[in-house]
Amino acid sequence: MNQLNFPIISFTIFFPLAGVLLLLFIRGDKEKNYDLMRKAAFVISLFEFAVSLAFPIYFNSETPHMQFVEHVSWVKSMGLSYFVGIDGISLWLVVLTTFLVPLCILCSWTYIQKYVKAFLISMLLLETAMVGAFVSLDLVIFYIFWELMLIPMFLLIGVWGGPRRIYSAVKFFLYTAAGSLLMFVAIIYLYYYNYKITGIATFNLLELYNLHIPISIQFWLCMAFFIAFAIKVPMFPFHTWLPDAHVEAPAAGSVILAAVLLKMGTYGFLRFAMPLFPYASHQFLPIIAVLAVVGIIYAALVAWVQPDMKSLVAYSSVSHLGYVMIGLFALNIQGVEGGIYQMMNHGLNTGALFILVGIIYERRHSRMMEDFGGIAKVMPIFATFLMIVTLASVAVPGTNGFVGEFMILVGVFKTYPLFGVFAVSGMIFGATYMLWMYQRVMFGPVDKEENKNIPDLNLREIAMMVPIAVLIFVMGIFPGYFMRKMDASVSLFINRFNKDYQMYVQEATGKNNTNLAITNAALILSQDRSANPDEIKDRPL
Amino acid sequence: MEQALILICSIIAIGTAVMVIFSRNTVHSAMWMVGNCFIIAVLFLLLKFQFIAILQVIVYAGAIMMFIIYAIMMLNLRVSDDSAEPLKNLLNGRYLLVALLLIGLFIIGVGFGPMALKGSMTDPAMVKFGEVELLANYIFSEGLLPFELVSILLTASIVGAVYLAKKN
Amino acid sequence: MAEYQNIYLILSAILFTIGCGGVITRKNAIVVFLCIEIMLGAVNLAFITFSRANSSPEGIFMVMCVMAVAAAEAAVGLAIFVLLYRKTGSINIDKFNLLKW
Amino acid sequence: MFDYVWLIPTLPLIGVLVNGLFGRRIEKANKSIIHWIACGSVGLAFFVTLIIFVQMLRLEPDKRFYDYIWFTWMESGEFTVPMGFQIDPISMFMCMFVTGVGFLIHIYSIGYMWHDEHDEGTYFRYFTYLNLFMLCMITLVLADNFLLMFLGWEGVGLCSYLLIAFWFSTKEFAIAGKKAFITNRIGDFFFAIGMLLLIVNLGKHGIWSIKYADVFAHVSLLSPDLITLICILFFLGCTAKSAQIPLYVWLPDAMAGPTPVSALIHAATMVTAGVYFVARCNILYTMSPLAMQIVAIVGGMTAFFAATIALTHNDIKKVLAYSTVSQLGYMFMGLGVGAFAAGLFHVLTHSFFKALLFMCSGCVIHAMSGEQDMRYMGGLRKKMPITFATMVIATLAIIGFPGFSGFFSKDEILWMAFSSPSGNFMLWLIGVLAAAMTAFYMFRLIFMTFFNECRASEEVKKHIHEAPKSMTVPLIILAFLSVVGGYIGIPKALGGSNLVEHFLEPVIGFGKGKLFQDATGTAIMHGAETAGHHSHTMEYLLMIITTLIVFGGIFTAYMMYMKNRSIPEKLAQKVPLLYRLMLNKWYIDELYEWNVIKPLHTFSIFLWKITDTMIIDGLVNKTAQFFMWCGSMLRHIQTGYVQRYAVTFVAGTVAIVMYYVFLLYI
Amino acid sequence: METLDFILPAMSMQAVWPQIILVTTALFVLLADVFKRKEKTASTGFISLAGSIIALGCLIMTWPTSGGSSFSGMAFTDGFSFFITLTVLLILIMTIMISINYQKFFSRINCGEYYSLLMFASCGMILMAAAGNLILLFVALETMSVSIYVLAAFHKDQLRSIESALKYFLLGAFASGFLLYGFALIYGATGTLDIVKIGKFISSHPHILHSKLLIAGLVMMTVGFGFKVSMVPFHMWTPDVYEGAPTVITGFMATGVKAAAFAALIRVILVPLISLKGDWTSIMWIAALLTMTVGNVVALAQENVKRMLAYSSIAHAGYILIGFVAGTGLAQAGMLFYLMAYAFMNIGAFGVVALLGKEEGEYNKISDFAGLGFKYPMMGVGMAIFMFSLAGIPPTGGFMGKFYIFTEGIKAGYVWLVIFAAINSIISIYYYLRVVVVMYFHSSEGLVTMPRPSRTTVLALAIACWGVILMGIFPSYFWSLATNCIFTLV
Repeated sequence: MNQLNFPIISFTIFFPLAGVLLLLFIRGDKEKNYDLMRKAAFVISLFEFAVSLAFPIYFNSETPHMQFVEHVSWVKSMGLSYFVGIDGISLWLVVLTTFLVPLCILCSWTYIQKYVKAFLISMLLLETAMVGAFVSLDLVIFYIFWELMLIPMFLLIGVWGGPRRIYSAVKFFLYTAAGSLLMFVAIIYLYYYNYKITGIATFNLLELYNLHIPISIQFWLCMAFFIAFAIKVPMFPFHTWLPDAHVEAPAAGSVILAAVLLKMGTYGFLRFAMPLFPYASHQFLPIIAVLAVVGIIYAALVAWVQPDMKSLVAYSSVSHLGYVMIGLFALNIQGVEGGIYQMMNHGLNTGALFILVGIIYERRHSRMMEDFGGIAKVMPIFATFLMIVTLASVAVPGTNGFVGEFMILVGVFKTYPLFGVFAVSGMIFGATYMLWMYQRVMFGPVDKEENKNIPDLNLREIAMMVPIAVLIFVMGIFPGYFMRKMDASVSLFINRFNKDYQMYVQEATGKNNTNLAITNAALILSQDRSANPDEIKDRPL
Repeated sequence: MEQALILICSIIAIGTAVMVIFSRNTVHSAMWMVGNCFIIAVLFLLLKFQFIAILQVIVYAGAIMMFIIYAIMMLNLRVSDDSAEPLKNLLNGRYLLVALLLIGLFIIGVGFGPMALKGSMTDPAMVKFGEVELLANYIFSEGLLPFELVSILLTASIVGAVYLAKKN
Repeated sequence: MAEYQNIYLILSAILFTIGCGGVITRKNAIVVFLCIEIMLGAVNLAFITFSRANSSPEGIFMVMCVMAVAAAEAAVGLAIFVLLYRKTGSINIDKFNLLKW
Repeated sequence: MFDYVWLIPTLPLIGVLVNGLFGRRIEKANKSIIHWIACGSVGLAFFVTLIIFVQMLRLEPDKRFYDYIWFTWMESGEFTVPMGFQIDPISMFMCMFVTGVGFLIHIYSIGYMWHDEHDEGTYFRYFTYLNLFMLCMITLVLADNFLLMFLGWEGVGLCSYLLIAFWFSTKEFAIAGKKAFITNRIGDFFFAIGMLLLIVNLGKHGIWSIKYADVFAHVSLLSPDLITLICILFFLGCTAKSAQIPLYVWLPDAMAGPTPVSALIHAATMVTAGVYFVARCNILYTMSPLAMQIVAIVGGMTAFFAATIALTHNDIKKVLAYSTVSQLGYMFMGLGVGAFAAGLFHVLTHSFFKALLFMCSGCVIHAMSGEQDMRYMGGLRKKMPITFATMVIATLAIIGFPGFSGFFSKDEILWMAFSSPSGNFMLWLIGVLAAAMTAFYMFRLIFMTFFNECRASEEVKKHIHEAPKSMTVPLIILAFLSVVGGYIGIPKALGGSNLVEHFLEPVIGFGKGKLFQDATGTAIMHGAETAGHHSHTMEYLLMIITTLIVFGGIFTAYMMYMKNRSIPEKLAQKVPLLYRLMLNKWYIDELYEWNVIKPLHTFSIFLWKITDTMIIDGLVNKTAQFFMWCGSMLRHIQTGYVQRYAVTFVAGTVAIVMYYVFLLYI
Repeated sequence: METLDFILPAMSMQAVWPQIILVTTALFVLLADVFKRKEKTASTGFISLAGSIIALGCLIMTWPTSGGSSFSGMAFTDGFSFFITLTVLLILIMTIMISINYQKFFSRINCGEYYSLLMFASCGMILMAAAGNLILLFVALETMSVSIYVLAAFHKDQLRSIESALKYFLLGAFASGFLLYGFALIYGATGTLDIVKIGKFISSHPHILHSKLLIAGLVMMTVGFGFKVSMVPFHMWTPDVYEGAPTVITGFMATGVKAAAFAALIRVILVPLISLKGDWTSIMWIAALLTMTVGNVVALAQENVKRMLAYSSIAHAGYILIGFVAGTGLAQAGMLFYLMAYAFMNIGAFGVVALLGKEEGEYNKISDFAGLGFKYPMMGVGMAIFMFSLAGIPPTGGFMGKFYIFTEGIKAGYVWLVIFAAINSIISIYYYLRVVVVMYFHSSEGLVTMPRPSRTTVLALAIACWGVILMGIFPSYFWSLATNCIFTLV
């Protein structure tokens, strides 16, 4: 369904690329062109945001189905198609992405002084990839955007990053790619399996949803998807790339990384891993839940003792994403909607935190908390914004963070009260580390000479913080507007999940051999070799 | 009689080949090689391929080997290095490896298995075969393309060799 | 005569292996090349045998081509050896390991 | 008919927005506009409340319920949370004094903060926070559901944090603020769990609502054990907000904030939220005798325990803070024994006199140029007559001097503690002892501050003066209320009609039996009724005993701090251990510090340095290094000797040949 | 006595027009070189370029619509050979274009021999892919090899170059021996050297499958071709030769030789000997695994770009071998696709390396690239694209190639192999990224400078870049080309 009769999604995806082309025509090696380029990129991204506002405006909350759909065959013989669409799950994530990119360009206005053109191009390229990944409904297209995201991000960290930027950038790239390549194999296997069963060559996600996958295969495929997404999220034992990447990345990079890239992981779970493999997801649920809860508490504790503001915020991301994960895996409407909402919140809040840390880093060239103290006195406006964002981050009611967290907790309590109790404890730890940071940085006497004359936020910085601050409250007070749009899609997701799961359960109990899953999978992995490969060979093109 | 001849030739062929390897003197190696070429030509003759046997002698022994010997002389490489100690190296792992290869080849059937033959060597109809005209017929019909390509190959090699060998 | 063809084949295998052995043991580039020629000779023998056995002229033609190739290789190879010798005064292949790892 | 109720929270909100967004400019232009906006908004809110209150009084008691749903706040699937305000006696009761006392304190603040010499504490910021606090508090009391209440609940905690750390340049203040927030958060953790359990378990029965009305109407669906659990969790939440054992630790430290803040937040309003909430959930609590018991015992313990600490403290505000803790303990004790109305009544009177006490102490501190240690005060009676007078009134009220407001409310609680079926003698005894101590330390405070000679430095002495009008007027009003406030709730035994109880009856409603007919509840209801049947004689007797003991406390204070001022020191030397324990607040803070925070901090560092950096990240890096190592090892296969390559080549061939040998013959 | 009556074969010259043009040009260039006036002009290069382009045009004009053969089955005129010819010609054209710049650093390159040898080699490659007969295949292979032996030694005053030629020559001739022996054994088993007839013979004589000669022949051929495609353990020459040879030639070798060798592998082993698949696949399985693992793992430890790319080319051979293991028609198409993508990206990568030079020398160390990404943005972007493509990051041809290969691998049931390939890809990302890291993340010391490249080279790199991107974004065109070509494979 495309209610606009205009390829608006494609426009949104590729408009930044057009911007890249435009930027290419500006001589990048001249200092005097820097501002022009920044302005151009900013206008482009702002326009992009404006365009993307069409999604929520024209979105039909009644239907759970994909909207603004575009479906063009891409590689017919492989069943690849350029298939994009938006539903309640991806709607806000797309808007979040387009919302944050102009802010990122703004926040690096003076921060980025070298290779400005390359930076802006990276940003716009990243935007394309991010939007693309959120709207893709074809597994390969998704994978392409998913991987494409890595490149600009890698450059952002590596070129404009801190002292250990190379290590971090490479680690980021490798770690993420490591997971996703296994997922890639799983995608292909899924395609192959679908083809074997139905005879239709397709990577169309919506069609693959209907595929009945034997439990034993599901486990392996699910595992591959899970690891890829878990790394991206990042879930507890796979998180170590994140602090490194965040600490070294420039502010804009951190913002995008935290606000959007991490969402790819959780979004991936929701869009791909769970609906495709309901039974396996369900079986993995305890593990995921435990990891999520461990992540919430563990990351919070580790965040607490970080000396570096950025790594503190980075670890807090791990903790927050733990919430999202456990919400999604509560597998009920509150949990999932809360999870999605929390994704947006986290994007907004942590993004803002990184912007703010970037602002102060730009002024003081340090992020160590011990170098600060009493900043609230010299930078009252900064202090106000940081306070607002901190509060949103620790989920004080009235801010967006609370709504998401609470919905998640409702969902989790519905399913797993015990995990819920542990998850709630994140409330305390969250407050502990965030306020600890706030107190150490903002409060106390201004005892360092170099801190005494830090200028407060300028108009540009205020301009980028105000929308965030407003949204924090708007989303905290009027979450209904946002959630209503998700309702139908999430319900569909839950219903389909439960239905499929029941089906598989019947199958499993019928066969009564769930424990043999691994053996079966091993068999399946090897069985096809004996089969005649020509069966699948010459199919008409 | 023929069998004996074949066997003797074979032994000589093996012997010369071994001597190529085990001669410390490069020139000697080359000379043994010439011998080897000759004996192979003899074997060709035993298979009733007179033309190719002659070709073997002319091209291999005559041209290529002379070329090589000329090169050896030019490079003044009389005595080779120590690597050609005949018996000392015989139990060298590398020889064992080669022996293994040979045994393996034999086991998987080279020279021992039944062969799928269209004709046999005693087939009277085939006696005539081996004549130059049949070969010529082949070369100028089916084998035209490779034949032409050989000319390109030779051109390339000459061009290359000249380039490499010429001084600036 | 049919029973003899296996002798030819065995001989060809043996010669091939001897050539092989030479290649992997001798240090002198020219001798190594000679050993390769032994291998080619062995292959020629096999071709000829099969040609006779299959009574097809392809084998013979192949042998001719191999000879041409051998000649071409000899030309290029010796040119390389000469070049090397000019450069280093040696054609001991163990002396050349600038390129490694 | 109360559709304009949204005005009450909106008015302070406007204040917040205007002052918060444009305050800096306004302040530069004309400082007084700030407080006009702030006070005006709160005053108007009070006015609106008053109108509603009066309107409500005109209604039948049964019809005094009105739920105004402004808009839907959260909705997800079947679960919706409205942004709704409930007008009923209890919320209006609270709202009245919250806005009223709040308004007075706003006015008082004008004088107090006008000449604030801390340069980081800007005027507009202060009033923004104060208005924000009003907003949150109003939301808390007016909310028609648990979650919205929780918004206010956390909001006031936040404001408390902001205001405690108002003078953030002093590190201790900032830390105190943080401590307050985190302690509150710990309480909220339990509170949230309770709330979530309630939601989910009601949800199992198809009730996807956490509106009070819905919850209370269907509470009988839940198992008693669950209710007990929920109640205890809620109460744990309340212990943080209302500074009860074990989470009271933040309140004394909270005195770091400006004194009006202490008056408003840490005495009059915010800390009473817990009491309000338990009273609001009386239906839940009455279903769980165990929870009630716990509330009562914790309340009693706190009342006593805090009083002991207050005995030795020298900081004027800390003494008041501990007295607050103690008084809150009273309230909970009252609630715990089923005297919800009495508890709320004490909330009301306490708000008057405690606000007054703090404001007076604020005047004193103001006069003493910021000095808070009573050892350096004294003799202020002459110089600050109004302050002195009002402070004495407040003191008399807090110690329960007959005729003052505290007397009636406290007495009611003590009586219920004694007579109600869930109460007992021990509770009463604890209460009475605490009352005695209260009398002692309050008069110690009065004596040390206002009597004898002035011990301040000459420099300070010069500046001692009576507070400006904007400060004294609220004092006088509150003093008046402290006296007469109690008369609306004179117990029946003393010939009164206990208006408070009557007013609150529809909500504290098991008497009506309308909302609630559970067996447990009925039992308690009966108990409460039987309590009523205790003889008045007994009540009089206990009243007299209490009063006498209070007099004893005053007398002891007089002896020790007026007559013979060496006694305290001697006493301290005699029982040094006890003295030190009390002086150091029983080392509770240190206990928390060393047993909870430090180990956790160490553990966190362990997690970071060892688990995260060494093990998890180490594993990642080791994997990468492993491949690198493999690479650097394997590359050495490439020796550069062409012959070795040929050997490998042959070896590969042999391997393949051998594979076929294997395949064909074995 | 029979008379000699030549039955001239049905010579559809369609099969050989490009080759004829190439050879003619080569000879012309040799002549032109003699009469060249000025030493410095790049006339020879441009003449060869013109010739190659004409050859390409000719090829496209003679686009085959169906499978067929000419010269009595000696050369195929099917889509398969068309595709490989196309690839090889593109490689040749790009190589020549890059050489025109490269000769700034190595004036020796600017001679007729160089270009004529390039064209002879290409001619050999093309005929290798088109060969319908093992004789032609062998001669073509040797034509290619001999030319490349010389080209590898083209920096004849550099010992490294000569050493690489020596190694390549000795091992190459050695491997030819094995290959030839394999041919002989196949010939013995089937009685013919004609590929089609071999296939027919095998299918009409099922018992031949048990012929040990056939198996022995297969083994030897595998070894021989394995050498050319640098399959582990026959890969040892690759890094050394790639490192020592002139950079442009390395690019040519890494792509052209590989394409031709894989084409021959498909032609000779996969098509006629498909019935023997069961046995050899497990060997190839292991070989593919080893090939990519060794290639990738050792590449991690390399400091020299060329050497690193050499190992990477080994690794890529491993990936392509998955298609070989899978063996289906689509897998072969995947291999073709991959070869073309690989040609673009590898020529591009080596082309970029060749841009950096000084008088009679090159900058080969990865560290030499420090900071060049921003110093020379176009070059940097190009190199980054090639690197990402080699690493298989979308949207590049490298990714799509992997995608097809992996898909076919999985379809054929080799899930584990594909998983290992994926793991290998992860490893490979590291060293490809290293180049990008060095280019963009390190600051340039200003030591390495890039002279302004000539237009042709820029054009070549642009073509390569476009090829890589185009194959990534619009793969369907190339893909259908490859599949069509495979389905006309006789």
